[in-house]
Amino acid sequence: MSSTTLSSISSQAGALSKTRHVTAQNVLMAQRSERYSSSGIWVGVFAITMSFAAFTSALFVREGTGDWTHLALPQVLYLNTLLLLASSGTLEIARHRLSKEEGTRKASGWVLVTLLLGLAFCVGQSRAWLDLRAQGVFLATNPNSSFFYLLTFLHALHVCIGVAVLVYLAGRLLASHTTFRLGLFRNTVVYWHFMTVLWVYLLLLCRMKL
Amino acid sequence: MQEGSLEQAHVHAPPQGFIRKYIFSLDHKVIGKQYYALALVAVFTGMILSWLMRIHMVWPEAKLPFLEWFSKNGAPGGIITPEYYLSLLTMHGTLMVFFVLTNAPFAAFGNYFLPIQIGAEDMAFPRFNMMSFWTTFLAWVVLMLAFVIPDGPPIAGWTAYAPLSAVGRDAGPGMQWGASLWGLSIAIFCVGSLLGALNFIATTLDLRAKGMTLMRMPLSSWAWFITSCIALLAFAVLLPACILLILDRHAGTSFYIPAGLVISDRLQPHSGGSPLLWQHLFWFFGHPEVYIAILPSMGIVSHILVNSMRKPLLSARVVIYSMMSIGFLSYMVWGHHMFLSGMNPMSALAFSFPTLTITIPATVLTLMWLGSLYGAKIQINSASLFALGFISMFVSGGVSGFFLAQPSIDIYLHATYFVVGHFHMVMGVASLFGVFAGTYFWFPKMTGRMMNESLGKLHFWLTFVGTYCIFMPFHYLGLIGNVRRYQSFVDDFMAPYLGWHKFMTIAALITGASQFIFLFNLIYSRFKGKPAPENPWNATSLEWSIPSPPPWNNFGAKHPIVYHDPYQYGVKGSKGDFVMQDSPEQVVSASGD
Amino acid sequence: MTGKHVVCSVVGMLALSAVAVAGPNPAGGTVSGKVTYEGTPAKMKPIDMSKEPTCAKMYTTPPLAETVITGSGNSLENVVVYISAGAPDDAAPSTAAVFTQKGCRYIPHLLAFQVNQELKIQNEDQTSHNIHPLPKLNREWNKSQPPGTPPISEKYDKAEIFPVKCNVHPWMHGTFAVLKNSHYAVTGDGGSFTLPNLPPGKYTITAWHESYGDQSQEITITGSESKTVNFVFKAKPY
Amino acid sequence: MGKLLAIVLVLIAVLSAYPIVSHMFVLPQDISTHGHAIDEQISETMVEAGISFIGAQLVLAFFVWSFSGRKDDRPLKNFPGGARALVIAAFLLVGTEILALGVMGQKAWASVYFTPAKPDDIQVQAQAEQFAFYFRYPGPDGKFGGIHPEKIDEGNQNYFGLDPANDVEARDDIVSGELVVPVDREVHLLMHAKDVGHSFYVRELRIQQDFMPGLDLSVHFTATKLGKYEIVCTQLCGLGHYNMKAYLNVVSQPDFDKWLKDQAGQ
Repeated sequence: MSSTTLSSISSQAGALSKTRHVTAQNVLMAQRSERYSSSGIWVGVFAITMSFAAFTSALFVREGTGDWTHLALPQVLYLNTLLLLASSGTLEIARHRLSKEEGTRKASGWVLVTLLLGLAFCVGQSRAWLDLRAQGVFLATNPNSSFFYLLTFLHALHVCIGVAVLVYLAGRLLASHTTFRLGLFRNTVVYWHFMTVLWVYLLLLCRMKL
Repeated sequence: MQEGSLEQAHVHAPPQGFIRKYIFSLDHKVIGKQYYALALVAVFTGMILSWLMRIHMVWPEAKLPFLEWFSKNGAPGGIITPEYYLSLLTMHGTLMVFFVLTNAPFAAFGNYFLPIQIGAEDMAFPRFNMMSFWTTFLAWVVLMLAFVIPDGPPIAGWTAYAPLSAVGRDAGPGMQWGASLWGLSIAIFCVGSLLGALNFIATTLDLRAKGMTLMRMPLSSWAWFITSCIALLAFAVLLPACILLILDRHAGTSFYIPAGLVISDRLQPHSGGSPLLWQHLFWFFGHPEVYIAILPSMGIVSHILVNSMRKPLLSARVVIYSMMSIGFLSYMVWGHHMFLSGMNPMSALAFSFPTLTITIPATVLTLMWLGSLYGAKIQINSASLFALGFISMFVSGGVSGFFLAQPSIDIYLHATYFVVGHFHMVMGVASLFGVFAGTYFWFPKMTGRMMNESLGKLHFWLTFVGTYCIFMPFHYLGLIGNVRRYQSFVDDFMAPYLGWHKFMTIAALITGASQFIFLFNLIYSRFKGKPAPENPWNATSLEWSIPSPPPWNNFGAKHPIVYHDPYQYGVKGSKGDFVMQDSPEQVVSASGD
Repeated sequence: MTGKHVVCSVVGMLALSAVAVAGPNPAGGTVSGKVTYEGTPAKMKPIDMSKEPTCAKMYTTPPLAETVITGSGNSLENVVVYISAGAPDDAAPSTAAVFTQKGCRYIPHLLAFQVNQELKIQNEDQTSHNIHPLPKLNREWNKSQPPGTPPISEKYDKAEIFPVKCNVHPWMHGTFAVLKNSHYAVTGDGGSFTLPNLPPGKYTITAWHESYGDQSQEITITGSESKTVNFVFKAKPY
Repeated sequence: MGKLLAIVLVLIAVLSAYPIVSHMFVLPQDISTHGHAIDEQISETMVEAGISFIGAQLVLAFFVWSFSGRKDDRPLKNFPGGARALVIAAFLLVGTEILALGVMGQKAWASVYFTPAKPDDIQVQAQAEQFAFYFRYPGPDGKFGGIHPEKIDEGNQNYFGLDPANDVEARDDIVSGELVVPVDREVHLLMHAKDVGHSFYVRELRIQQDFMPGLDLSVHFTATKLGKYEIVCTQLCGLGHYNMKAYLNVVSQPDFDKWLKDQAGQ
């Protein structure tokens, strides 16, 4: 679709004055940024996947050596899982609303719900860490606890980044309609769903291995 | 389309003010130059470190007063201590591998020319791009801090094998805070490189101008694209490795440190860790890193060779596929660094075969370059000299890989100077030749001024002959079993060969000094060089279709439309024996074939 | 060979400490005695220096380890005897305590000196040594000393007795005894010691040995009398 | 200037090859039973690598000589056969080369790592530490005493952390700074790292094996020539790495027995 518009714009753009040209480019770059950012986020997702794959293989290697024990996962983790799954759902609704152009107010509500759920998840995770500390299980207590704190913390960190972006987007939505960055929003949706999937994977990993 | 109009425009207005223009600039060209400058600082630092090592090695009694002034503990009375030798060695390796060989051919030239060569106005994510440079810069600052802290730089080598690198103070001077700075620096560097790689991939996939199909991309762009794919994978693994290392050092975890280690009379409070884990993670990054260093130079050299041959390569496709398969294979061979580390001996064979297999695409590449030279009209200038020199270096460094790829031979040659000679030639010198060639070739475009040719040629001859004088003897000394990473040769049997070490040191001093000719040429030409035309080399790719230096938005008003493969040389074109990618004219092949 | 050195250094110490307190109160009490052991001490093994030929060739027969050095009459060498309580802290003397690396051994094996006294470490070997004291209270450092480099000069600001080792030559182990006051002695050949010029008062005298630990005795000095204090350590065969 | 480059390339090819062909640098004598396989492998590879090295440099020189600085009237030519021929050539030549080297190399590798140690071999434990090697013989009882890291006391010559007070097997263990082995007897070296990673390298034995902390590896070899040879560390292990060495002393069986007796006496 864009190649035609692209060429037409570029052909006319030559004639346009400098200022007009820039605005012409806005449209051009608009479609471009739609396209490029979509592949960008997938590349990012791939990179994060690789890092956690590396941690996983490290875990398997470490499991082979001497002092591997067992770690009782705090129950609150399952609640957190539900929260994160729910947040994915609400964000999906928001995306749906937005693409159907039903005004951004409704969508913004769902975005707010999502980021609140995301925050709740982070709080819940820190709760899990506190529970473990209460049992006297710290980062360096045994390899299992090391891996648990490490993986959950890094994942929570990524979720926080997602929350930050959602805050920004919610602001944009509430502020005004025309400057909303749809491409960024779409990427955030991909990223957020990926965080949910990643967490489910991590939970299963911890259950089976730790 | 409707949604598209909701988009806030990505395009950036011409930057205003010094800060936005030259420091926190979003312009890929400025960022490219920043990477280049950083690499330049790093490479001269690393070179001087190597001088100090070489001098100390052959003249252990030599007193270097300025060094005592620089580090009182490192060189009491101006005499380098064993641990300071290792500090120099570690910093030399780290600076060269990360801040020179990764930055110069890939990040610097890639940032500057990838968008232009594919007809884009900028990188896909200009802000990420800026972040990636300043993250890398931060990594460099953190690493350099190791020189000034009282503890001194780490002594564990650039491979930082655990547990030596993981146990902290007891492992020796520099291992308390120096090593922590090292780990932190590399972790930060990983983040920067990941951002960069992400940007390169997204840009290549989505910002290509109309008509710029993947197969119409210049070989240099292809190389940067493949390299960014490798880098994305490699640094995504090194980052976790560094995080685990830092945790072992400061959080008391035991990922890499096994139980019952007694270091400096202290029983280490760790248990169950696996030193092999670090080696696996590190080399899973470490071997692809070799190709992160060399692939961009392959691309740059191909790009320049074609131009100076005035005829297309035998087959650009074959070159691209060879580079792809090298990139792919580079992930199946990391174990060949660990033949003697105590892996299951079976796995040694499993790793040896793909390693040997890499020689096939490498040979194909070499034959493509050689075969294309046949019947060409080679224009000799500084750029093409370095490009031809690259082929020679690549072969010389490559053949020694034959030996090291075989576990049985590794039993004898592992950790000898043979290995050092091998990777310095193929990974260090060869890819730097690519960088030199690229600099002489693209300098006019980047600055709008030509470099001084006669200085360039002088620089080539000194460097070309000099590097052979330095690194060929490495191989010979390796054959007689000269072990690497020794600050002096207490081994009785080394005595008759010290003459060769002196020769190498002198060669290193001369070759290193001749690099200052290059530095002078850079600075002089930047201000006093004669103005460069738009297309001084009669080249075909898009970067030569725009003014030198390019305007802030590269192509100004027009948006290039690509009609041809990148290398239409030896044809009857309106401008001469070439047709530019963006010129609509028909390609008429010249007489002959 | 080292025996002689220990003696020299001990004599040095005594002279030194004498000078240190000569000022205010020339006439004082003297505590002297002998340090002995009972039981069978571990048999010292010869040190295998084959790794460092430049050192190995300095000995006709390989020297023995110096952890436990015994003399005639069950006397025990390398015991530092000092006043751990009762005496005021003294200012550090201006002279430096010298610690020498020669033939890949420490001379003396046990070096006693005062808080904030200058410690001078020199390398007389053709090989590079690495001095790594392992204190718990004081600041730890770890420096190499290649041949031809100037002596290392250091100070310790807390009283502590701790081991010093050479990372490059594992057998090189010595002891630094950093003491509060100038009333100390290191037993040499014959295991005897003397603490002169003790002003009247009540003191705790402590004797410390590398592998047999420490013992303390209370003693009161009135006027310029001479008292005798003996220490007997339990020796273990392993 | 192209001609000059061609000449320099030829000179580089010749001068680089000279020290090898003139045997200026030769491997030290081989005193092991398996070493010849490795040496053959090296010389085999040297021939193949040498040919490709010199060949490539000369071809490059020739092309640069004849095709640089040409007048523009002479037409461009393409390599006869073009890309396909070259690719096929590369695959065939290098492919066979790889297979040859790979298969031959496996034999050499197997001779070190896939043949089990003989039952009548001599067991010696090697401990690598910063920055020395120490070797332990089980002594008359043929048993090694256990290792207790907390018992290590180097000033007192207890490098392994033996506990003779409570461990009878440890009392007669013989600890030496040099590796003394009888000639023509297989030695099974049990490798233990005390602190960090090290490596055991004897050039003449054609043996190199890392010490991996927490992972006790082993190698076995048979020395065939009397004499004293250098053992060096090849894995960066800290500030004294360059000076971490010991000696391998290959003696006759009677001398070996005598040596053991003397050591036990101490």
